[in-house]
Amino acid sequence: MIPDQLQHQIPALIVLTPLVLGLITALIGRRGLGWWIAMLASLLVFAGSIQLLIDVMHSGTYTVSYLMGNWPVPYGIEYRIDPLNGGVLCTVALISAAVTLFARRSVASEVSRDRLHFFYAVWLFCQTGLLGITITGDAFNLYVLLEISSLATYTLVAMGKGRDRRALTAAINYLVLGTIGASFILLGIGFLYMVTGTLNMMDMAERLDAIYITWGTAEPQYQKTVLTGFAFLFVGVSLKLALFPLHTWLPNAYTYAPAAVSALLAATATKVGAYISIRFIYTIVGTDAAFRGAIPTHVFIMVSAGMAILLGSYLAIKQDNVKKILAYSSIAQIGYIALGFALDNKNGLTAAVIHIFNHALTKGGMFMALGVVAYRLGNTRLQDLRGLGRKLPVSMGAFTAGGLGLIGVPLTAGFVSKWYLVTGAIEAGRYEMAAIVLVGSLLAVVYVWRVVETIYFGKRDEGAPNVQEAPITMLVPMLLLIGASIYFGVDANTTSWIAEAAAETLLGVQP
Amino acid sequence: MKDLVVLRVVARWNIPFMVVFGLYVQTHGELGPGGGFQAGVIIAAGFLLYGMIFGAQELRRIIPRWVTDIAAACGVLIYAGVGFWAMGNGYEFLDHAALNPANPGGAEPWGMTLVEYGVGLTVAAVMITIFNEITEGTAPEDEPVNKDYDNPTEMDLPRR
Amino acid sequence: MLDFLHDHYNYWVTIIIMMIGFYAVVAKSNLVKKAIGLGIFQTGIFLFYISIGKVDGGTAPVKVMGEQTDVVYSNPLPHALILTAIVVSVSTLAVALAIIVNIREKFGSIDEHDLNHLEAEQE
Amino acid sequence: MIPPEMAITLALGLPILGALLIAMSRGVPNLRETFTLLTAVATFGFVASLYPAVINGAQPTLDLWQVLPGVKLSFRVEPLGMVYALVATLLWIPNSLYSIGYMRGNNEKHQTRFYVCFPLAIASAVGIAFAENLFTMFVFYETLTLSTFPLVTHKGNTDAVKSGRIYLGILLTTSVCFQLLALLWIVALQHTGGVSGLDFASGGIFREGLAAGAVTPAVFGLLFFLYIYGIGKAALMPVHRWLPAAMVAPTPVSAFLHAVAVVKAGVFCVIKVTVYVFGVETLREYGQGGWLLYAAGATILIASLIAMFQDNLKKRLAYSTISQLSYVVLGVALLTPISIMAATFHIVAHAFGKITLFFAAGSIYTAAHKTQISQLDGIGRRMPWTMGAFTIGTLSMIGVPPVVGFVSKWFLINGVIESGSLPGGHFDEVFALVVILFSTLLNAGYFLPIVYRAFFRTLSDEDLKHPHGEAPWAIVTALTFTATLTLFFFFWNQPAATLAELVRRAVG
Repeated sequence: MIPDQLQHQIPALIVLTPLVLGLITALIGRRGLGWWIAMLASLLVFAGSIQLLIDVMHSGTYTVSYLMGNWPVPYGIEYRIDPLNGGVLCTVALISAAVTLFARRSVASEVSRDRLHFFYAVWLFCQTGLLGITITGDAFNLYVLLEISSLATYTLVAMGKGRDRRALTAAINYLVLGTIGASFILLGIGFLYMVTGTLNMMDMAERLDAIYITWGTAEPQYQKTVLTGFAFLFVGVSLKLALFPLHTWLPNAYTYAPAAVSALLAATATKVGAYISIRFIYTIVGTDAAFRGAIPTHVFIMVSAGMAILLGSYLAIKQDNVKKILAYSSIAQIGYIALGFALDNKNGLTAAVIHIFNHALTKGGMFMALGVVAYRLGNTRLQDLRGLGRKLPVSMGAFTAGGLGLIGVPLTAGFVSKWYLVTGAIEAGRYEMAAIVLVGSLLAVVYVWRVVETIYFGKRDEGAPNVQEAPITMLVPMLLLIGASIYFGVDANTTSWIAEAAAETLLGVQP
Repeated sequence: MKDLVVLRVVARWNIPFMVVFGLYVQTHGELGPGGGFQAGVIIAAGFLLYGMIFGAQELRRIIPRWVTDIAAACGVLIYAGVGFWAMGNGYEFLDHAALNPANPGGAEPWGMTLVEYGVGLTVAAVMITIFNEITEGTAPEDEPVNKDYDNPTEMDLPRR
Repeated sequence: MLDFLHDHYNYWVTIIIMMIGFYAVVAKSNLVKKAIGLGIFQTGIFLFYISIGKVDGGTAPVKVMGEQTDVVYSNPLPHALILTAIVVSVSTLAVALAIIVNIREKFGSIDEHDLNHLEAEQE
Repeated sequence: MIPPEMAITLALGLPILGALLIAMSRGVPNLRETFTLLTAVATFGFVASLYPAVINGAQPTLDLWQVLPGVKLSFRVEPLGMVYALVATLLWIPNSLYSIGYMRGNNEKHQTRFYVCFPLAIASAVGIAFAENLFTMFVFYETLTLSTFPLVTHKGNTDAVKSGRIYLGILLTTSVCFQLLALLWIVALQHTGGVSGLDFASGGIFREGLAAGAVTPAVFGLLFFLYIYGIGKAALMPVHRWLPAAMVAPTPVSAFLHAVAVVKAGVFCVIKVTVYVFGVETLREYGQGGWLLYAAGATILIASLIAMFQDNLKKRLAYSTISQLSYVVLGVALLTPISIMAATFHIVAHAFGKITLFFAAGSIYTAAHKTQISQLDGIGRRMPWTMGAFTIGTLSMIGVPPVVGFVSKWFLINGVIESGSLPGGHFDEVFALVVILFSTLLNAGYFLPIVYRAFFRTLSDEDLKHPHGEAPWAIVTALTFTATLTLFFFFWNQPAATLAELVRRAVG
């Protein structure tokens, strides 16, 4: 179907397409062309990433590798795809495509006309970065792409200034914390490079394994260096991932960004952060050093994750802006992902990987539903949503369905994640974490139901503006994501197949 | 600042040398120390010096914003173009052997040179763009860019 | 003890510079100063990278012409990496400044205390 | 004859299809209500068509699809599930008729939403009844909660919303925190060989695991505890609060969902997990029934005492339901084949009686707009059909002979006598007997005064100024039908008795 030649180039093309088309957008994107180019890029990338994931899953070794410039492995930059990043890649590409379709009307109402081409150029750079982080097999390349995506993100968040000037302060806060996080990652990579002399992730992992053998005997200082590097890396990534208590940048950034940006960020940016965490802990440093070295990192992660789940949900309950409710809910959901990979068993990891995907679908769709509200009402305060269930039946229905997914009602994608997560927690003997996850879903009931009650049982104010359902280009991607989040709850075979394959590769179990 | 004759004269003398030195670093870059990034910064520094002395408006007159926009994008496109050329010919992205299949080793400097020119162009253009972004609308064009430190504005005062 | 300090002086310098930058980020309320602090913070890391590329007795990694075969070169890779990191750092600074300029336009201040105050009023 | 797989598919799918048709025919009430009735009759027909196969010992199965690797959405029709499915779908027919009369008589709003949610709840109930494994049961358990939520909050006012919160809060909390936890624990045990699988199996799934030491008796007991309280719909105290709260719903909802579908789903699940997951023998062997006996006994007595002091008719019925449900749980706790049979039979008996009582309450509300017991003086003369039916229902609740309630109590007492080796010895049996007998007195104590008021007191002056007759014909027909069933079933309870007997064999 696809020529072999082209198929071979897909890993490079996935990153290059949005990059080059982004530049072209910046050049000729005026006159409304920007969106069309962005849409084209997103669709191409999506098609490519699906093809790539299929290649990976059927490759036998579960890996596809691409050498940039044909430089041999430890010297050049390698793009290396296994089930883990193949899955995350597809998630990012799917969400990007859907949100780009959504963005057209939504962004046009929030960003001034003469900046639109700039918006879509940055939008594509953001995608470049996120896709690149996911796909690359080179630690330093990862840092660079992380910064590309972060810089694009800061700019995108700041573009919410047209609607609310607080977007700017949110953006600068995010920038300061994000840069510190990225610097920590850079420093951590430096330490690992110092020990291993390589930047290729697989090569680094192999050399570290060799070094670990000498631990405690010949050169104990390696241990300290590796652990220091890992500590820097982990803290840096946790900032990007918004793992509690390093989440403070997130609520405002999500709340005041343009609706489409919130949807994209909530669904992809933190997920990619989770991916980096998993990659560094499991593939590179190894759980022996990370969890059972000098520092029991997994205990820290579990405590953080537990706090994130409980406090994130609690704070979500207290908010009056629905976007902020979802933002705090994201913090809680990140807790689930972090908990999954801290459990260090197959079910836990599967839960983390599958929740990256499932939560991206759910939260992306819900932020889109709020985008419709913002598009029609101009804001997303809870009190203004009263009685909207009759005015915007489709969007609010989608929001409710997404809310059920957040709670983890059976036959939604969220339930599948929880299924694996709690099973993993019980298998690991962490009954308290299992309990926290379940209590977390109850707190989710409270904050979701608060909105649902307002939507369906509230009375619209006298003289409130008459609103009607959003245009079709906004509804289709929203329904697509919410529909997918239900579909993958009803039939989770594909997602769990990929996630389990990812978990097995990470744990070194032969499939 | 353009009324300060010393600055003006020194700048006028320096700027051509800076640009030429930038070009030297650029052309020398593929095998020795140097390359597109350094060259781009040096060349841009020449223009920025001009902008600082004669005002941002003046800089934008000689290099309009659309020029830097296009230059920045073109630079990256040159870079990517070299890569795509290799891809189109069945090589990996940026495999310079594609430029001269008969002698892959010999093609390396050619590829690097092309790529470095792209980098240089982009870096220079982006540096100027950043300067433009920051100065635009903040400093009225007829006032000097520097502050009057004897009469600090509210912004300059130290905070409690 | 002195040996320990001396042998690892590059780390000490790195740490000191990073902490100076970090202090500015945390303690200064002026956003431009915060941005400068970030720059200093990152510079510390750049120095760290460059220092780990140094090989004892190595020369600059430029190919020595002639017959010599026992030349020890310093590792050029960290320099190349840091070049990229500097670009990133400059871009970050540029984005930060652009946002700060916008903040100044919209809020009329770039002081964090003022901004918090203004935001609380808007609530 | 319809192939069994097809019948199961239709029994599940038809209500959903019906809901779609009802939703599409909004604005045309007659068409909408025709669809409702047709769906009800047809669904019952398909469920009933499975009956011959089941009593002949067959257990038709249907695998829908695999949701997760190793976790299937699948169905198996066994006698216990058949009992529940038959009761639920049979009573849906009079209830639909009744709903039409009630909703029209009271000019309720959002009638389409009401008629759409009803069949969805029925589909969930059938799903629970036929579930082949714990996962399927949990899924439909939750969909039942969610599909009934709009029914409970139907009025949409502050009261309804508040009650809706309690309803959803308690049912979700228990099911997520306890039932889901236990379910996932069992899944985790499955990986280590602690249980033989998620499918319901005769004698339970823990036998080998316990024998091999892969599960400790403590974990086994804990899981049983989690399951019993995780099934909040069984309204075992202290997780019963949702039931009185849900009485804010329109009466057809209370009648059907809170006398039949939802609460019976709860006790049905309790019986099902006891018999097919934990295993009666296994539970007895490891001495896990004792606490449940006391919990159920306490619930019966406390709920009856509370019911005595309720003036609101529906509230009194609600507390009576809580107490009656615990008879079923008590039957389970006795852990003998005959007591399980009694529990199964009581699901049927109580459903017929209680739905009649609720119908009567709604009938009084529709015709006389009265909700309090103290207002009912002399109403029996104005509404003889309603109050006659009410009396029959009352007798069934108390367990007086010519009514079906007597039969289940009879079996229950038999069960107590048969269970010679309860963990705590004789004291437990004496306690169970005392509870049954004393609660019978209490039942009489809070029901008979209503009957007395209705028939033997005279109308107040205030009432004489507001003359009214019987409720609309649809309501009267429905409640007469169920009252007749309650009476009739005492003499001819062949289907239920046969199925209950099959359940008894599965246990023993």
